Amino acid sequence: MVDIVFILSALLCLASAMTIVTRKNPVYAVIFMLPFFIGMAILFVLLSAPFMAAMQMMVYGGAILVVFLFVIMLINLRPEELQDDFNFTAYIVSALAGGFMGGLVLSFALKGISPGMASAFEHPLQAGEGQPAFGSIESLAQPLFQVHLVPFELVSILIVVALLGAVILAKKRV
Amino acid sequence: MNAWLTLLETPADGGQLAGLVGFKLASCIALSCAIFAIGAWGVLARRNILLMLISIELMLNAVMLAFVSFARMRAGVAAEYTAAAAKALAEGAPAEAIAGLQAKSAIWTTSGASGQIFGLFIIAVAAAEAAVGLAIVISYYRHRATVDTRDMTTMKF
Amino acid sequence: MLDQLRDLFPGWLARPDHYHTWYEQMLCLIPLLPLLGFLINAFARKTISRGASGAVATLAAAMAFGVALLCYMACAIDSQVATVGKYAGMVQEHLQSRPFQPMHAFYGTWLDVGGFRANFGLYMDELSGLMTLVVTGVGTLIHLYSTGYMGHDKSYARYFAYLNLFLFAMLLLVLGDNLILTFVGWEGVGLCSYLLIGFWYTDGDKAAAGMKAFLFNRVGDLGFLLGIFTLIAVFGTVDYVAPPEAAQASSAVMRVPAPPAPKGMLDYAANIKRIDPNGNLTLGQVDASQKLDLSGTVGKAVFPSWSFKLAIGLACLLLFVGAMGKSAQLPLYAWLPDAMAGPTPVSALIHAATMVTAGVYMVARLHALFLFSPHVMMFVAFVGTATAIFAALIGLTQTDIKKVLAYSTVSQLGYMFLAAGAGAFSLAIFHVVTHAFFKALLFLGAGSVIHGMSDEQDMRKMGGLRKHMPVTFVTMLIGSLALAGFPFTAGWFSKDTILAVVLAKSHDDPSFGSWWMALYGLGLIAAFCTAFYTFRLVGMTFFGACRADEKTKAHIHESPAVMTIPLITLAAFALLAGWMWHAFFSAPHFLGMPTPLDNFNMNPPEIGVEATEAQEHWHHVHLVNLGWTSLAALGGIALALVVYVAKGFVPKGEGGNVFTTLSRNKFYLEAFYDKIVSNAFILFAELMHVADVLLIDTLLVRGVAVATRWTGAALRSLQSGLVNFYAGGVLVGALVILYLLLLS
Amino acid sequence: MNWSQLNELLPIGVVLTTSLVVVFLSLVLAPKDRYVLSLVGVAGCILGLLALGKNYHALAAEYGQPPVFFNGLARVAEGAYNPVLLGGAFVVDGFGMSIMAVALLAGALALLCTTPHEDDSALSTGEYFGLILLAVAGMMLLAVAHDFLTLLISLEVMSVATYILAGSARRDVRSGESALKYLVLGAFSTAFLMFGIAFLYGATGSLAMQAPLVAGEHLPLVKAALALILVGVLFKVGAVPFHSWVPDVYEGAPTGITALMAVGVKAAAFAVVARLCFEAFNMVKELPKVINGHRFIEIVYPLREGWLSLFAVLAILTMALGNLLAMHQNNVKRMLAYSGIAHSGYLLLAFLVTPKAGGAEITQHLQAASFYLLAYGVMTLGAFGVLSLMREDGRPMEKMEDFTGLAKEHPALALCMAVFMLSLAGMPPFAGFFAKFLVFKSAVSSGYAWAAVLGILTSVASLYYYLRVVVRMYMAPAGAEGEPAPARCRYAWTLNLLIYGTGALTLLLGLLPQWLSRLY
Repeated sequence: MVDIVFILSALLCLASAMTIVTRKNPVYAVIFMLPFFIGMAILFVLLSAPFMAAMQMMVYGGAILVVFLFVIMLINLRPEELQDDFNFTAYIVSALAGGFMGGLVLSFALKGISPGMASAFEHPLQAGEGQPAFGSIESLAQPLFQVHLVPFELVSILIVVALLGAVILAKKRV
Repeated sequence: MNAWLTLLETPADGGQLAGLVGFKLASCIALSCAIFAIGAWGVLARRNILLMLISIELMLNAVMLAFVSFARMRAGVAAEYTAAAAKALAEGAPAEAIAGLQAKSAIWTTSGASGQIFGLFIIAVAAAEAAVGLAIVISYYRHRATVDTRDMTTMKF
Repeated sequence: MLDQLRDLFPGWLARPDHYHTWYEQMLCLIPLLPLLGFLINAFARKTISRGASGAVATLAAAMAFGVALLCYMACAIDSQVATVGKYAGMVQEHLQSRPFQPMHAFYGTWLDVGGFRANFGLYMDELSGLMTLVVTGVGTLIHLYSTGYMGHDKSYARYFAYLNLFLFAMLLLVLGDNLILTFVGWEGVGLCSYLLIGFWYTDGDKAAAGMKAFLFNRVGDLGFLLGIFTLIAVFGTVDYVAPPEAAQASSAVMRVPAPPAPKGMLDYAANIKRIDPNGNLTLGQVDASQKLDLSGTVGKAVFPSWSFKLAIGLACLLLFVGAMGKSAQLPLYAWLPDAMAGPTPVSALIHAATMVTAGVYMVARLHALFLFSPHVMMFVAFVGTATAIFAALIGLTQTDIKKVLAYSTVSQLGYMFLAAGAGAFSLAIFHVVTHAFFKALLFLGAGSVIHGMSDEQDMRKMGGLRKHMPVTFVTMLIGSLALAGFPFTAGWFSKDTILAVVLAKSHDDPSFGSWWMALYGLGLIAAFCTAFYTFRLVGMTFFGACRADEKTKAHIHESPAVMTIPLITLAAFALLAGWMWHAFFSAPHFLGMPTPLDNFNMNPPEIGVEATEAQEHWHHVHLVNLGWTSLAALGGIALALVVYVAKGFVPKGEGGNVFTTLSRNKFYLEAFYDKIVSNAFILFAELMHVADVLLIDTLLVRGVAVATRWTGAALRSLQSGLVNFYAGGVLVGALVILYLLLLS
Repeated sequence: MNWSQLNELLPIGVVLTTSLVVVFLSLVLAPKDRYVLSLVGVAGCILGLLALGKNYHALAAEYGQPPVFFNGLARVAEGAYNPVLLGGAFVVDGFGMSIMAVALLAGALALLCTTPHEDDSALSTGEYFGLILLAVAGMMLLAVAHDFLTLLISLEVMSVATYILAGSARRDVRSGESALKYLVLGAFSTAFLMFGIAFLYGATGSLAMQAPLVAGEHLPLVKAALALILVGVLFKVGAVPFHSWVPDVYEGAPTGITALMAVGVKAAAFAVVARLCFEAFNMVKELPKVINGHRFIEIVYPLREGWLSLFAVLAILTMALGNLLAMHQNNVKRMLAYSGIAHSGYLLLAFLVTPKAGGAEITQHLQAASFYLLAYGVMTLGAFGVLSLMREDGRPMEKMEDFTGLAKEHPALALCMAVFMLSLAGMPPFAGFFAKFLVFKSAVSSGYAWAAVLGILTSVASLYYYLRVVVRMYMAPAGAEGEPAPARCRYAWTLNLLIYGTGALTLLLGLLPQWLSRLY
């Protein structure tokens, strides 16, 4: 059952990813981001990361996708500008290069995955007495605010930077 | 607890809502690599700067998938230790042995959580990059009325 | 505050517990006075008058000369301080028999990082002291001369600023107590040379000549730097000799783990006594601590001799490449003739008397290392001889008065390296000194001629100047005699002895004997050519009828006193400086270096040649050589006098009938010269010139430029401005790194 | 909980606070008084430097002589860091402090390079100055970041801020183009970095810098991880083949920001390279074994060995390409960009460390690297400072021709520029000479003499294009129709002061490098 769901969502992700990359019209590309994010969220749930899945849908599906769509609508490309966006040689060469890259990384990764890792991956998760379940908000909170407190605080700086950047770049008159 | 998982999974032993997965870690990593490669392909092949940004988002998602898969693996190790501790307790092993196993379980749980936390940070990073990237695109488009990278070659050589 | 200062400059604030101390503190004035002159002239040039800027510069040079003389005298006379043993062991006895107390002033640690240390320190021993005296002495005279020569130039202050800066850098090069300081001076003189060659930069050719000189020198510097690195790898230090106690005390303040008892590379070299048959190297006359010390820096207690010799040989070879660039030796000589684009006093000071001899000085400074690698020495001798004959042949056909002197300088530098290669380092320095006098004299005389002839440099348009410019004529005649090697002039003493040593080597050196004979023969031919072209210059310039146009002719005048006084002074030295030869030749180990005599009985303990026997042999060789060299010099002079004075021959003169006149002439010698010798020489010189143009200019200079441009163009096309393409670059880079890892 | 460790981040806190002060101050200031903002920002940088000095002295008091480099594990082991709370997030050592100082210096110059009266662009708003300070804070964090999560976020703070700043001259088309290129390629390479971190996490479960120490049987995974991480870092450094963005982005960005990127970003990225080389590339051959209750780990360096030749080759390619292409440039800014690539190559030579090198050798190499970074920073900042002063009617003058006769009009500026050029070319007695000397020496001592030889060769060749500027300024032949248009410079006393300062420092570092190297 889980296998089938995994395979289906994986296929969904791959198919929509291919669609995103190959569509000429950027609007279609953005629209196909939605199934991609949904597939990803399902995968996260399968991998015991429900909080991650929720965040994925909220931030990616809810915010980033919409902003992309908004920008594409804003700049409103004319059809003739979309026509010549296809250089066959470059396209094939890029596909080969990207695929080769992915394959190379994969071969490394597969060589590095030990049987112990593989079996642990398939081990059922089981929360201890009084412990929050893995992947829940409670289980993430402790390490987030203790072990990774410094980067967490730094993210606020990053957001301030993005904020100031949006102001400085997009404001009509300074 | 993620109760709606029960829809997918028959409880394996006595009502335990376990996330037993049938698929392999390798297939998750392979999927991640495939999506990363597709994203890289997009960055290389597309001439529309917006599509390049979207392709980069694909790559970031692939990274998140890798993180979450590895985090799941860590949690699995922690669960193995928990199970071993329970077994030791049942067999009446010495207390310090049980404590050791439990401590290991806690360590692996924490390290597993780190992976998911990194994923969350990636979402934040991606959001910041997307916001800034789109702001730059708009600012550029106002002047040049183009988003094609072939028009962005005033500086070269 | 005081403590901090004391940390930084321990040498300055050390208590004077040493007789030399005050002189050692004064030592830094020698380079600093010209630097002060430079600063005044550079930053106050708008506010001070022209006269003042010339006076400041000349005074700075003169005061530096005064201080140098004081310090030198203090070293030479003071024998109370017993610090014998700078070159421990090897030359100890000789130092004791003729004590010249080297001064070693330490002003602070310059850099102590990464396990490597360089000091601010000045070191005056006989070698650097003599060079300092020559540099400041000749420098002062040329400053004085320049106040007259450059009198009409609008950038008067800038000129003197550069000249003073040059003196500073040159003195740093000579007096620095470590290779890094020497290298800084080395680069500094290159920079000043560049600035002064391109002094009249509004002329594009002259600016280009400056650039050419700089780039040629940088090629040599590459070798120099690599040589320094090799020496650091071998010895772990760049100091020539051990820094004085003040420097060692300071390391305690620095909290840096100081190396145990620092030593200089020459100390090490002096301590390496012999190489045993097993191929191991043992140290002579060292105590246990020194042995440990060396092992600490070299890495092993005893290391195989071949690798040590190889490393030293490599270092010497690389350093010699640096010397080739700076001293215009064979493949890298081409910049020097072009450097004549600068003002003539600059040619006299930088491109004849001082800077170009820096390479010779450096080889002499490190002679203890060169002695370890006979093959490199042989190479030095070959390059020197080849340069000497090559430049002398080219000099035969030049018509520009400065170009003749420039090629003659290249040729004489070749003699110096021949001497160094033959192991007669002190003779090389002797020739540097005498050459500085007579070549500076000749250049200044040429400058006086050019000045009088309204900036005409072509000898074919001169002639008969001896009536108009008597002082210039007489002094230049003296200089020419010295250059040609006329008996009892300075040049005769130095050049003649060099050739004698080479001849002696041919008898004495078992492994390279016949090679030395060939070098001797080439040296003799070069000597003949030298005598010939020198008097060709004299004849064409001062004798015969004046070939200048009327306007110039009306304007010919003798130069003012500020220009003739240096000429007369230098002429006196060119006549008399040779009599110093006794000091160089007979005193054992003058300048702390082996003398010609040592080349015979380098290994007397083993072979057991009697010293007197060796001396007799030497006298015999010397006499034979005397005959040959006198013949070459007098023959060359006589031939030139006949052709250019008696017959008034002007090459490629006006009208084609000159050649018919000559052919009708019954004077066979002239015909012989004209038809055979001259043509052969001209042909050969042309051939050399073509080879030079073809090989050096086309293949090397242009080839490199073209290759650079092509690769650059190819690489530029990668920088297409297309962001996707750049992303592809990143991806390919990632692929390569990943793949390399997969394979590793 | 041990909060006192936060003291070590005081300089960063100062800079962050200043950035907020600047942003809020801009709300109450009249537009014509905006130059005050840059002065406040500079004051913040100076305060940051002072705080850095205070920390330095504290560290010096603790150790007698501040260690150049902290091994993070050792630091936790000796109890200096609380491993639970802030442990591992950052490690402040001598090397990190020197990088911080360079970043602060770069920030000060970038703040001053902006013309206050250019109100038609975004170049003088409070947000602009605030972003410069935030970028500097990101660099400083990156210099001390010691786990991969902190590293990633610091890198993003720095990068995102510089993306924006590169595009902040909105009237200039090249600025927007440069920002877009930088953003796309930067995000692309950061994705590689993150993917690498993911694999490292997968293999070791740790985000600490020394995670590869426990790679064990997952060595291939760790290798892939480090390769991908290296892609991201070398991109920021501008090493071949990840260099292609450098000239375009540097040319298009406002000059002050170019200086910030050329110096600050590069220094921070090299801090990461150092931490990778000296901590992450160490590895344990076997998993820890226990003998009599003591844990023994045998440290071997398979990764370092594998990387050494790769680094050497990359360094050579970087030097060669940077210098070759710089020769063809007529735009001084672009020429400096290519020269920056070449200098990255020289710097990479400092990281060639023999596998068995101990702490002393590592210290020597790091000293060489930090000296190089400081020297390079000072002279490059000065050169960009001069460049940003050169403008005519608000139009920047960046061509070689624009420098013609500068020496006559502005002798002091021309002198400084000549000093910077000669120093960049590695001429003694300027800072660049010792910087190159130390780097080449460390390469030679690691047995990479051939790399040093090639390095010296390329640096000899580099003199050609640096001298072109000097020749233009001092000895350009007079044109046929009289003197060409004289170079005009605007005058800003603060920036001029800073340029003279950097010029003096360039000379001082060459004359008395001991002053700096005695810092540790």
